Amino acid sequence: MSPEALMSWIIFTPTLFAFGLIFFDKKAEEPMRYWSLCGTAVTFLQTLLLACSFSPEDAGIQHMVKVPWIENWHINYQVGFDGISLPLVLLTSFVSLLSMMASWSIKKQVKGYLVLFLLLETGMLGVFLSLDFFLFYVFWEVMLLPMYFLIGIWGGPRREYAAIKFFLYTLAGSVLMLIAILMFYFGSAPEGQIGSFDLMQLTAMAEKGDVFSPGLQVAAFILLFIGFAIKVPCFPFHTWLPDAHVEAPTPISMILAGVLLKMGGYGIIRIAFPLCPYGAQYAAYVLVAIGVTSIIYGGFAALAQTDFKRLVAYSSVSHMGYVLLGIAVWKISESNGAAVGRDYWLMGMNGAVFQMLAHGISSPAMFFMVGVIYDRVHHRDINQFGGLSGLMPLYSGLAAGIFFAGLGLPGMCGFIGEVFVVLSAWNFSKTLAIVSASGVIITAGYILWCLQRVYLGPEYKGPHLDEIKANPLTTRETFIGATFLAFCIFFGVFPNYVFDMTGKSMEKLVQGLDTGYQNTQRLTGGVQTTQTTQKQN
Amino acid sequence: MEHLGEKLAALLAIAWLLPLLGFTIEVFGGYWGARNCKKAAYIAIGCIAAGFVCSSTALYLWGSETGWVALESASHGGHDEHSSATDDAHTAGDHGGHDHAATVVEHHHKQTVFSGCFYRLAKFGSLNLSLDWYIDSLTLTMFVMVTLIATCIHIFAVGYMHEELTDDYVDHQVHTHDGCHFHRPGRFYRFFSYLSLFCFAMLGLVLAGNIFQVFIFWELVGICSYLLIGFYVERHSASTAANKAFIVNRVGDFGFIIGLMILWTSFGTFSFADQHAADGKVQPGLFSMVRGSDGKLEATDGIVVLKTQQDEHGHWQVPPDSSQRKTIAYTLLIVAGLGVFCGCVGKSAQFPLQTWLPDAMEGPTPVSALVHSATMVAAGVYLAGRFYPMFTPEVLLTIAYIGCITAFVAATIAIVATDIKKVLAYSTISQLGYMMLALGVGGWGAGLFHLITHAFFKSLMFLCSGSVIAGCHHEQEMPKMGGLLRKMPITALTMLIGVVAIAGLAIPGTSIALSGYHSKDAILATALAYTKLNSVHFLLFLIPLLTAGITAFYMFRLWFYTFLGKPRDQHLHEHVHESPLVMTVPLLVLSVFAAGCAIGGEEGVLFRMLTHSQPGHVAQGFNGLAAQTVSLPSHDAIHKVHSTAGSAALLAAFCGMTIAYLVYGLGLVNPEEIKKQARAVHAFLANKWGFDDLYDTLFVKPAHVVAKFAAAFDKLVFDEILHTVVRFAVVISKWDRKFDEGVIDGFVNLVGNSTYSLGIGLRGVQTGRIRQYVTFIAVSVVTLFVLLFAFYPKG
Amino acid sequence: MSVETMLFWLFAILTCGGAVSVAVSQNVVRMAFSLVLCLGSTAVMFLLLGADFVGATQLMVYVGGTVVLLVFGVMLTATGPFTKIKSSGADAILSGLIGVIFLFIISTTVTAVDWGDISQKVAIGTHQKTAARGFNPEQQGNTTRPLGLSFLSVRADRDLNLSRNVPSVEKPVEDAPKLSSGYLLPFEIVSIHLLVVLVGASYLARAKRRVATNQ
Amino acid sequence: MEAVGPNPFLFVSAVLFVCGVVCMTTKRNGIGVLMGVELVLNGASLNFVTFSKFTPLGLDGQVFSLFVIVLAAAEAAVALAIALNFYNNHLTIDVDRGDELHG
Repeated sequence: MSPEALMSWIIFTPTLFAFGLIFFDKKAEEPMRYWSLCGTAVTFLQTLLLACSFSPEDAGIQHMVKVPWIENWHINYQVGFDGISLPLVLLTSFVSLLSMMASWSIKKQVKGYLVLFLLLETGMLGVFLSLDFFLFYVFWEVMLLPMYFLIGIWGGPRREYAAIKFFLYTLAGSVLMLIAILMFYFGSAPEGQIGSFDLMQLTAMAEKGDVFSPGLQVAAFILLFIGFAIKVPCFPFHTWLPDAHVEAPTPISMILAGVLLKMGGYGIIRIAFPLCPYGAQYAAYVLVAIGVTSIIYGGFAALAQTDFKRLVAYSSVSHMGYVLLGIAVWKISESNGAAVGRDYWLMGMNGAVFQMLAHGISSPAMFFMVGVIYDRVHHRDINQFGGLSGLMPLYSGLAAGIFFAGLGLPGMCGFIGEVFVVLSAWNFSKTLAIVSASGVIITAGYILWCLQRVYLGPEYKGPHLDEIKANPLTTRETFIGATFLAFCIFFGVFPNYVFDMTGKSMEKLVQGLDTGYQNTQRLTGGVQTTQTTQKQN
Repeated sequence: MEHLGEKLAALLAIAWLLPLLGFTIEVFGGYWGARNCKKAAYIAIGCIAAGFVCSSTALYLWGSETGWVALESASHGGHDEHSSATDDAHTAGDHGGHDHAATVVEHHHKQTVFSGCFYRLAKFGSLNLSLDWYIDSLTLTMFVMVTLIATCIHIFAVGYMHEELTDDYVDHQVHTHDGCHFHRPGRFYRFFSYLSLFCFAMLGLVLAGNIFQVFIFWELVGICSYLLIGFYVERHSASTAANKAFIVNRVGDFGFIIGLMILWTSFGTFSFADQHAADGKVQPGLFSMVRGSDGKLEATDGIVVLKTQQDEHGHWQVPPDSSQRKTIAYTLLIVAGLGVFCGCVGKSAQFPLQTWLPDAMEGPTPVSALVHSATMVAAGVYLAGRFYPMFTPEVLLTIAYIGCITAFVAATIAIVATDIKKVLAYSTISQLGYMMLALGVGGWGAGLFHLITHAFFKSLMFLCSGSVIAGCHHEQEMPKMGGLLRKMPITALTMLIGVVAIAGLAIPGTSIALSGYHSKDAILATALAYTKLNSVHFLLFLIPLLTAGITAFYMFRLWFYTFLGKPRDQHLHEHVHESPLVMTVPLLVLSVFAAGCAIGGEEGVLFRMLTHSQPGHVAQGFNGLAAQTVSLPSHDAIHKVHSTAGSAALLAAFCGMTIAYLVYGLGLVNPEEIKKQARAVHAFLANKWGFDDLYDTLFVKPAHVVAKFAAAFDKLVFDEILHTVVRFAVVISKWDRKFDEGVIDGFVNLVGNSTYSLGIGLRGVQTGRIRQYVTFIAVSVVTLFVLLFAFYPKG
Repeated sequence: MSVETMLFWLFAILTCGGAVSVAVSQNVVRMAFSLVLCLGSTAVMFLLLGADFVGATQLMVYVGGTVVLLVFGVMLTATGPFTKIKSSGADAILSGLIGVIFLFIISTTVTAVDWGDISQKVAIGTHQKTAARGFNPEQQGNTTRPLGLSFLSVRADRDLNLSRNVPSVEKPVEDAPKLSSGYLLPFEIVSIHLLVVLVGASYLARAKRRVATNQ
Repeated sequence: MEAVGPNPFLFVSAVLFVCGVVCMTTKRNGIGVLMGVELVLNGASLNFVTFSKFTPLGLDGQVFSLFVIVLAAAEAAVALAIALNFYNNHLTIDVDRGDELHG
């Protein structure tokens, strides 16, 4: 199968399998689960095939498909991938597969759950593969709705609140994004003509620098950024995350942490930055500051949590702060607007993508580990655990390994992303770099303290001790945990596989942004630029 | 010669990776089906012993291939590993050159430093991050030392941990809620797997070819330390100590990262040595950039210009073209040095981050011996030595003072400690302070010399204490011991060797002494020479001297307290027994090294081996230019004051020993009396100078407060804002509903209602009477006609 | 005044009188009698208008069939006190008023029309020859055959005297006169209709048992 | 003397028609109403025949009057059947009683 066709197959395979579920009897839960598992596995294999057709030397979009969809408005069905999106596509199908395995714990309305799950996967894959702004938006919304129901129906006791909060936040973000989409659509058109939704075209226009005015870029960037920052989630927009995570069922938490959060970062890298390089540079300092604040704030908030899942959720906020930090360390020279120390910025960008990947593996794993114990004891109060290492040694070993990955231990995936990002930050701002580096202390603090309270100690302090003893770790759970841990270690030891993948595309992106900013500044915005650069210092 | 580098790298890599292999096997093997199976231990011992063989082979290979340039003619045999090599030793070159593998074109001597790359982690433009190796005599010596000590400790641990070889281990220190002792299956294999992992990380740290790689393994040894301290996971104190160790280390690492950031941003590389690109170009390493080939660090107007260009001789020079120059602010260089040193402070438990190490004694004693005295905590010193060329005089001064304070503070606390392991822990901190002090005052060789000797005698002493503890059924409090000499003679005597070594005793007038004397002597000599050059900093000699006396005092106190006198706890004493061979043989081996590894002092093999790797600028000393900067003594200056310092040190040690003998050996003065006399001082010291409380108040509690605040902020502010917005929206929508219902619906209802009432009205017309309908039709037709006639236009 | 005129007036009066009598009479039986009188007179009017077949049909179908049917209906329903159902005076006055106005309007309309003129106007759109002549005088009083033929779709009254320019090769088809349309289809429809109606009527009117609850 | 023109015939048919309408509106007796209908139909029929003679309508007028007669017969048959049913259900022929469809 050609890679072009394969991409569409990847996007819609889960949907096909979701249709297939219609023919199952409502009572046949086990066959339905296997069928859905089969669907996610097929999707995963397809993405692996897609990865085989990827050539790391090619920096641009590979195997792009462009079919007119709504021709009057220049909307296309346009999909393709490059070194930035491919790792995330792989991550999506991988996490979906493992989450589906973890979905055996769902007992209620299995059919509906599975259908929504598969639709969700279609949405996620579509977001990462689409190259048309409109199509992107459509998939973005496609993903939103199943998530709402998955949290709202299969969630915990406060699921309605969490689902609505999630929905409102995300919808607010999408609305802002929609405004920005229209701004670009009309901004890209010469007088009286039809604009474009083609991200590649828009990127090229932004790079030329004379199409989008600085004002438009700044405004659009703010809109896009808020839209994506909600998804990331960054410091002031993060409060939906703990609630959504806590209330969502375990597999959905895994998806949420593993894939959905990555969309924010991906959106910033793929859309917000390339489309408005001027705006991005204008806001770079604020972005870095927000990223650093997220790191520290999330860490402190995690330290104070007593709900196990909430702690992990806040750790996500903290970890995703590194992503934003890495993306935005774009320092420019005051004289000509060229990037200063571009290689460091490149490193930050790469580190950010790696951090997304690393967090995409370690965070779902953490949520899964929480879910495993929650399935047994039905509570998540950290202070009511203890002694699990004696009761469930294998589980505790896996969990400790995975939590160490979250802690940023060298040799595990979290380390590479965090440290690369932090190392690249000094070039941008010394103060913020130092503050971000202090995150390592807080991270160690909350993770180790949590480990101590949950896994260490002589005896289990909470209820349902018999449940723990009666249900040792199943093979399925062991497999999921071990797979996650293995990948944590693999990426920690051989990060070059990821960097080889992202390297060229990222170089092209950074190059383009640099050019785009300089062009915009030269052609249009002299006055504002001085203000911007002053702000940098 | 390249070939030799490859061979060495291969050997050391095997030695490095074998423990990892061992770890993997042990983890997957579990307890091999039976809890009393010792296979895991055998695998671990096999791996580390093979590592020792590889390291020794590498050392031998390096020596023979380089013609033993490291050992000058005056050296003599007697050192196990390279006794055969002394005869054909060549005269070393005119320096103890810190040359880098490929940069220096072969001059009149052979290449002794090798570097290379294992594999690349990432590459961004011109930036390159990889796992490298860097091999010089220091690396080799460290490898041999670490693997040797580790092997001994592994073997010792087989005996020490045999209680874990059971399905039902009773932990007497943990009580369950029903008051019983805690029962659990033994975790023999897990202990050895952790040890193997630790060895892997430690060797990786030593082998590292760039500072980033050091940082990676730095963290890995940290986590191994965490796992080993918290080995008794059921003990709350153990897990807390483990957390504390890791987090305090992370505080140091925070500084380390800042240093890394500065280096990375300013230099664009982490590599110690110069790197050969595939196209034949040579990229300068950190040391070349800062020091060039002549070892000089020059700053003009607070800016250091980096030496990034090679001249025709292969020396690194400042590029003549100013546009190609890379610069770094001198202050930044200081900050970078301080940052990296901050990491060393954390790892080596220096003031002010020393608090974690005594707590780390919660781990099993072999761990304390291996991790928390001999190797891991010495890694900070090792790094400071390795990174020496990057340190400016200001940083060195800081290092010296930190070391000095640490040495003194820890020694004073050790005086009042009663837990046998705690005494040793404080002694470790104190000795590490010595090493740092030595490095800070320009005694590069002295510092690392002490590192090696200390590793031997301190691990020996810890193992001895382990033997005592095992013999006393896990009793660690010295006041309950006493008179153990008869019961466990081997332990007592080997311990005595260690005590004499650390106290730095020697026969006056000769150089016949145990290892500690030589290294401490070298340190004090350097310090004395330093204070002669910089008289302001005279404390840097006096305090260490005083500390040397205190060291002798508390070490002998420990020995007298434990092994002499009358048994203070008769019940305990009756059950004491000498440890089995598996534990005493390592003691004997180590005691041989503790006694003899430094034979010859500064003319000896070990010292020469180490100083061969000494950075080029150290030997000449350094004369501070301005009044603020400090000067460093040259080797010659140190040599001149050597005998003075040696005598002073010996005197102090004898004083300390004598006091200890008088108080604890003969019992002339009751220590309790002194305790009562100076109750405040005792309390202060016993409270460890109050550091724990201070940090608790200063950092831990505020951190929790901030954390609670952040969490509450989320709930009370962000969520509240959201809720307010939502509530506002609800209010608006209520008003909207009212408007909708009142006005818009009202209008629609009006239309509907009027239509309805019209319909109701018209309903009356629909009588259902057929006649009426006909009437209507008729009337309608008539009306229609009338209208037609009335309005239809005529014609 | 010819006989025709006299006859006309005589039967006109009878017709109108019968109709008025039907309208004003309160007795159903009398109404039925008046109706017979009225309809019979109308049949004579048809004859006077030269529609002998229609007149005959009127007599047979109406007077002989329909009215008898009505009388049967009267008999079947007129039981005891319900024979006379009086309508209120107001109804009568209102209806009368409407009737008078109606009559006035129709009369005015009728008199307002110049019939010769109308026939001229109408003729323009219809067949030339017959339009000029009106109804064929030769056939007055003998309409049976043309009627029958028209039901078979043959319009003897219209097409009989057409010029005989039949279509040929020399003359194109367009020039050929078109034949008028007949009433075969309506005839058949009406036939079926009648059949259906009769079946339906007999079904409706069949004797049913009273439902006890209706009592 | 000239033959009678169309106007008198039309006038007669108008009287028939009006009488029929009046009959329909005034009679409470169902049969009476039916009679009114017959009168109306007759009026119409008379009109057709009149026009068939005095206008170019020709034979068509007679045909239509024939149809009217036939349909009137059919109507009468069905209407009587309905009237009988009505009577059966209401025990009266008074149409004013059959006002179930009132609004």
